Amino acid sequence: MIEFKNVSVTYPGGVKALNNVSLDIDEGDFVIIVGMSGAGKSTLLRTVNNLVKPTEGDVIVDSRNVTNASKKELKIIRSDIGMIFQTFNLVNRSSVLKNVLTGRLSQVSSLRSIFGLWPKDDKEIAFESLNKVEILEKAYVRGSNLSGGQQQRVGIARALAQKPKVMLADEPVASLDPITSRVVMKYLKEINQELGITTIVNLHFLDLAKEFGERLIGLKDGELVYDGKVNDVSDKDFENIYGRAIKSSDLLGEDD
Amino acid sequence: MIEFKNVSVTYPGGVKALNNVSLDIDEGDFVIIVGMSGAGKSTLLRTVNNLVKPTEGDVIVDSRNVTNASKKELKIIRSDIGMIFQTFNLVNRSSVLKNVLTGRLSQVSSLRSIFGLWPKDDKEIAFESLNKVEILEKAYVRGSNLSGGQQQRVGIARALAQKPKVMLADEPVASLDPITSRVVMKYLKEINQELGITTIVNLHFLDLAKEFGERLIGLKDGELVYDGKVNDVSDKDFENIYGRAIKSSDLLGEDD
Amino acid sequence: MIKVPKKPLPSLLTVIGYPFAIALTIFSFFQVGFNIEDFKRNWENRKLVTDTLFDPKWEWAIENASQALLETIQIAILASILGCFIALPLSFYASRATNQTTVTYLIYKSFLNFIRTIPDLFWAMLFTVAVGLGPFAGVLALVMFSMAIMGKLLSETIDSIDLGPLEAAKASGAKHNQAVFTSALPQILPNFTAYFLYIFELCIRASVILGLVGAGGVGRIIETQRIFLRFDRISPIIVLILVAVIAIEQFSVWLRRKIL
Amino acid sequence: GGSAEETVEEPVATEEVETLEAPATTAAPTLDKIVFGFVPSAEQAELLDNIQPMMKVLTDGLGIEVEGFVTSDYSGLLVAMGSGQADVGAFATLGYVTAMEAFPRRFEAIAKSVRYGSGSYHGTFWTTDASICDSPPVIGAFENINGVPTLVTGSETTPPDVKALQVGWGFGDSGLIPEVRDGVTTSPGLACEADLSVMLGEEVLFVEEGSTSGYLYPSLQLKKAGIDYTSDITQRFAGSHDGVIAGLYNGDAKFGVTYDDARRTLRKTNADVGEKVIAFAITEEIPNDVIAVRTDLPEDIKQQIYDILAEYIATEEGRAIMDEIYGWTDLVPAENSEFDVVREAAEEFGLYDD
Amino acid sequence: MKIPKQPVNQRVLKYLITVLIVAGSIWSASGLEITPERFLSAPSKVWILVTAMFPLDLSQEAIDRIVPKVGESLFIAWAGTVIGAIFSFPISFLAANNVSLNSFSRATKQVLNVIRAFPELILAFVLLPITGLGPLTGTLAVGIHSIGTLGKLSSEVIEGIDEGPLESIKSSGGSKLNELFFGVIPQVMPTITSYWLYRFEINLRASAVLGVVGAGGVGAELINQLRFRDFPRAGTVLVVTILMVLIVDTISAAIRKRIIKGREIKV
Ligand SMILES: Nc1ncnc2c1ncn2[C@@H]1O[C@H](COP(=O)(O)OP(=O)(O)OP(=O)(O)O)[C@@H](O)[C@H]1O
Ligand SMILES: Nc1ncnc2c1ncn2[C@@H]1O[C@H](COP(=O)(O)OP(=O)(O)OP(=O)(O)O)[C@@H](O)[C@H]1O
Ligand SMILES: [Mg+2]
Ligand SMILES: [Mg+2]
Repeated sequence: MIEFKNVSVTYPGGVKALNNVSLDIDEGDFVIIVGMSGAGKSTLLRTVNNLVKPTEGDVIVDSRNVTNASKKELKIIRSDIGMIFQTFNLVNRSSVLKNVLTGRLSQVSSLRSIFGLWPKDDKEIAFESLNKVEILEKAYVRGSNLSGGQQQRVGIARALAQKPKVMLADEPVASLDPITSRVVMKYLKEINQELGITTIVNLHFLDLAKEFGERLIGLKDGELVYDGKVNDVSDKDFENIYGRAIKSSDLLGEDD
Repeated sequence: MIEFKNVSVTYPGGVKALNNVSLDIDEGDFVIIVGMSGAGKSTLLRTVNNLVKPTEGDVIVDSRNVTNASKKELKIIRSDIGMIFQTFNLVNRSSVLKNVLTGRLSQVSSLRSIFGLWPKDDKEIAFESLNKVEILEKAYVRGSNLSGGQQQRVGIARALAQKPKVMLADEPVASLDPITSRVVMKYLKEINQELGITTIVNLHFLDLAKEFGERLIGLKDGELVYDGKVNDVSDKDFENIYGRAIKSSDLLGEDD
Repeated sequence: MIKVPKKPLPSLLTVIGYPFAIALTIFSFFQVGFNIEDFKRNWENRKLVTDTLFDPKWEWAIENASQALLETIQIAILASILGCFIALPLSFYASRATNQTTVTYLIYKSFLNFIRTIPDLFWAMLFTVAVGLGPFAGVLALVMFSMAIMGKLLSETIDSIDLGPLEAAKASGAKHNQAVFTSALPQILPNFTAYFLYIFELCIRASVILGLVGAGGVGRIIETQRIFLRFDRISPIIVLILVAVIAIEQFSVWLRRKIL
Repeated sequence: GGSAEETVEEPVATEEVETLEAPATTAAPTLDKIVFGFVPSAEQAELLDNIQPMMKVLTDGLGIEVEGFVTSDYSGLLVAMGSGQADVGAFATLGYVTAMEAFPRRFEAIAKSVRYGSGSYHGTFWTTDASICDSPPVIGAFENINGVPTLVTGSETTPPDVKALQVGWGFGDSGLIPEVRDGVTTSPGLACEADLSVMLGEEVLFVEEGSTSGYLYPSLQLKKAGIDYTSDITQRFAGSHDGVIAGLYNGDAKFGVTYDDARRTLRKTNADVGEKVIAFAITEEIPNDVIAVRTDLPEDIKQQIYDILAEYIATEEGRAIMDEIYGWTDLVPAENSEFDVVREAAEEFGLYDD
Repeated sequence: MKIPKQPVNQRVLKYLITVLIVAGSIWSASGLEITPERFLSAPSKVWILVTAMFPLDLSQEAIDRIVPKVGESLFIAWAGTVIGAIFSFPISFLAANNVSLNSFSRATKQVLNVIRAFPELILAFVLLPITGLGPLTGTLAVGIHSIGTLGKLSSEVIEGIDEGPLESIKSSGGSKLNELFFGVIPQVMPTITSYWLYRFEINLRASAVLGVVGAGGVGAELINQLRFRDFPRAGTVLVVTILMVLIVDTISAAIRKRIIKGREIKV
């Protein structure tokens, strides 16, 4: 479904964020990416929908080459890929509802959306998504008047509203309390299993990774250093990923 | 050291973020605040240095009333309070070093800072703080060119550079990997113990709370629902804070 | 199924503001005498002025106007630099975001507003009386002019900056000015450069007005030639000004690429 | 228009072709309204109010609505008339000459004004330095008598007997009397005789390059006196007549030129301007303002306009109003040859070169 | 602790700009005949001029004359601004290099430059043969010139937006148009609206030059009164102008504040 072929990314300043990464992700997979801060996790996710263009190599999604897709193709490919951003990327001045509705844009005619004549169905989908992340009551509040976790949830709702085939989630629960985190992760897992949505999640917390993930990918300084089952990860692997041994509290417990 | 006297905060839109909270925090305490997203944790921290003014009640820091302090007093009080922001609050266009140096502003004459003539000592302190959060090599990079976790660390370095007596940390490790999280938390704990810096941390992850905290404060819908030792927290208490029972994976393990 | 919150009612701005603006627009066009029929009827006249305008007399312009153009550029450089750099600190005092003291905020804001309300022509007149005819009076008039525009544009830009970093600096006990300089200034620096170059351009153009009161520059030449309907002599001057403006624009693009 | 030949002296063949298809004719096929443009003269700011009675007289007389417009200088009016957007205009001679150059054959002067009994006026040379005078300054003014500039003297109580308004003298029941504003008596104007050569090497304030009495004529005068007005003196431009006087009064320069007597506008704020700014020479006579019409206006209408205005100015009320607007006391038919001198002056300055 | 070196170009640029500014000022000041005496006598001269305006001329006649001019100024400026806003808005998107094609953006910017190069006065002359003496010509001249300035300013606002929200729309397969309406416009609208209001204010004063086509409003009136040295009346006109601009400014400040802060919605 998603294939990385020798992908490298070098940022203008000269930082090599990804270095010759090759990967195959199957349809319906639930993949967790871990790595230290600055390892290149966000960069990896962003190459999938071409928000960051690889300086070398190709990314293939659904047997379409994203890297040199035409603008039109790219739009079609992207409409199938939902993304949850680490920095939320909300339009602060617009209402929560409007922010979520932007997830529906690819399905609505430009004219309707511009005049705010959203089809009833799309609005319903937006409200449902807000409900899923338990923030429905803030629908008409401006983005800037939300708490950190609330903003993150709006970002998640926006991606959910898109009803994508692939979901890219960049630390979707970083600013959330454990209960809400679990609700969100569970929901991502649910749609992954029920609708077969291929899901890639950047995660820092290994307990959640263990609980929800199947496959784990480890990045270090832009290089792929682990790729396998979550449950097979050894202490050695962790040392590879994080540069030092894992402590018990980094990888813990299970759902009840 | 820090005293909340019947503090309430109502935001202009009518949201009651804090409701009649009374608290006493002693010098040298290491307090962890937990609560669901939107519970009022950030708001509570912000009343300590008067970034949010209580609509009712008083906050006393070091036997000085912050709520009705004059501008001058406030500046003096604030220079003793370091703050790590949930949304980082970096000047994206300035270099990392400049961002960290803003933590030193209260110690430098206006003229010098305006013309960028930072005393050598202050620069050294800034470099040291950057080193502590393991991001020294990015000193001359612009804020906007950092990964999420790197931005968070710059925010932490800025607070450290201030060499405060009170440290307010609003989810300081949300965007960090477990190893770096641990490094940061350990460092906060270290300065708390060695220098007696009173520390208040908003945290989502209960394992870290258990590992580093002594006292835990639980907020729910703006109300104080728990105040006691971290280790005494019962399942019932968690239900009070999070509205549903705690799962084993929310509260786990210990340091090796 | 789910309890959707009630949509808020349309605001007062929407209910009163928009209809008012539309009504005022229609009324204004009516007052001004907008009439398509007249347009059609007189359309054939269109070439009366453009015929000469598009027949530029280059030699004349280069021989007679280049010196004055240079003087205009000098006036504009000095005036825009002085005006903009005086306005820079004032703007921070005249913005709610960086000045919470109502009294001083109002004082600075009103001061900037006041100098803006006075027409540039009046400034020019005032300064020709004060320091005598010539380019110096022109510079002083344009300093006021630049200061007023920069003060307005910049203070409003400051109103909408990201307050987070400022908050961070304040929270560390920074003095107000320091917080502003280290956390607000970098945010508006690109805007400041853009405005500065825009104002420089305005100053070059404003010399046309200065010419009216004998305050130096190429404006007097344009005025004279206009009175004699010598549009063929004006157009090359306009082109020369355009060249100067485009050069400024290119420079600005380059500079901002470097700074941003 | 049928009377084109009368007004255009040197019809150039190519231009003729151009003018025959004069767009103005096609632009306004029917005359449902006549637009009459005015340019404020130096002493009249209140133009728009005061032209209304005159417009009414014209409207009644012609049976067509006449709309008055005031433009701040004549260039806009000329273009409007050239394109048939305005029909009648009152402006200074140089404006008329300019119009003839820019839009040949589209203008026709129907009347010339008489002001203070004279059909012409002149420019004046001023100084603030009495030491250049041949003899000490006296209360007086210059006038061209039989083409010779002559200093006519007056006294504290009697104005000099010249056909022009004078600083320091206002209208009273018995003619001109010493002017008193807010209890302060305005100084009557001083004048002395001096040679133009005193200006050699000095800075001279002119009005603007488009001013007949404040630049063209004085410069020609200098040329006749053997002084090169571009190199033997330093030219500075004040932008307006009173700007020159103000500049002199404030000491920006020692010499200047304006129409006669531009000191009057400054007397409101500086009562002693007549003593400080001294006349020492004048230029040759310049024809007064004209009333011109579009050539393609129907012949009868042109005639009617002249008749109505001439008749109007002959009435008590009409005369008072015209006097107030422009200081006009009479109208006489314009003769084209009068404008030649102005045209020649302008040509001398390369204003019409290509 | 290995402290990294500061990149050289960061410092060089700073010095370069400083040198540029200082050198430019010195060169410009050298040609200006600035003398201390001129400064010293200035205040007293200004004082004479200013005091000459008081007491203001508030006679019925003066009021009757000025009030219609205020109306004229207001209508010309408003209609001109509306023309400028309507046309410059789409153009500014074409001109912004982050939403438009690069070549398009460059071409559009040059067109805006050319428009701005024509002073309002010259535009008025071009229009005069078609639209005749009067406010219409003035309005169109003001309007066309406003397209040039508003187009430039607005396109620069668009170029400075936060790209984050655009990314999110892009990533969900939104079209370019979607990005504009949901990512760009909400971000730039407050600033662009304030530029419109600001232009309205400028147009209110700038109509002075249009006196030449018989449509000068208060501006031309002020020049006239100054030219004829009727200072009390000039003072009245000046005060009226100031009041007019202040009122517009107050209204525009209220609108801006509302847009920036948003309205408070009860939850
Ligand atoms: N500026 C504001 N204007 C209006 N309401 C606000 C504002 N800031 C926060 N709120 C509201 O106040 C409540 C408490 O917010 P606060 O930021 O304190 O939550 P929090 O506990 O820090 O949550 P999180 O864990 O999501 O950061 C929330 O419901 C939020 O929507
Ligand atoms: N726009 C950019 N310009 C230059 N360098 C960048 C840019 N974005 C990221 N980088 C650099 O690329 C590297 C990888 O960044 P990336 O955002 O992919 O890290 P990450 O793994 O997501 O880290 P985190 O967990 O902290 O979010 C980092 O060193 C970062 O500084
Ligand atoms: Mg990241
Ligand atoms: Mg928070």
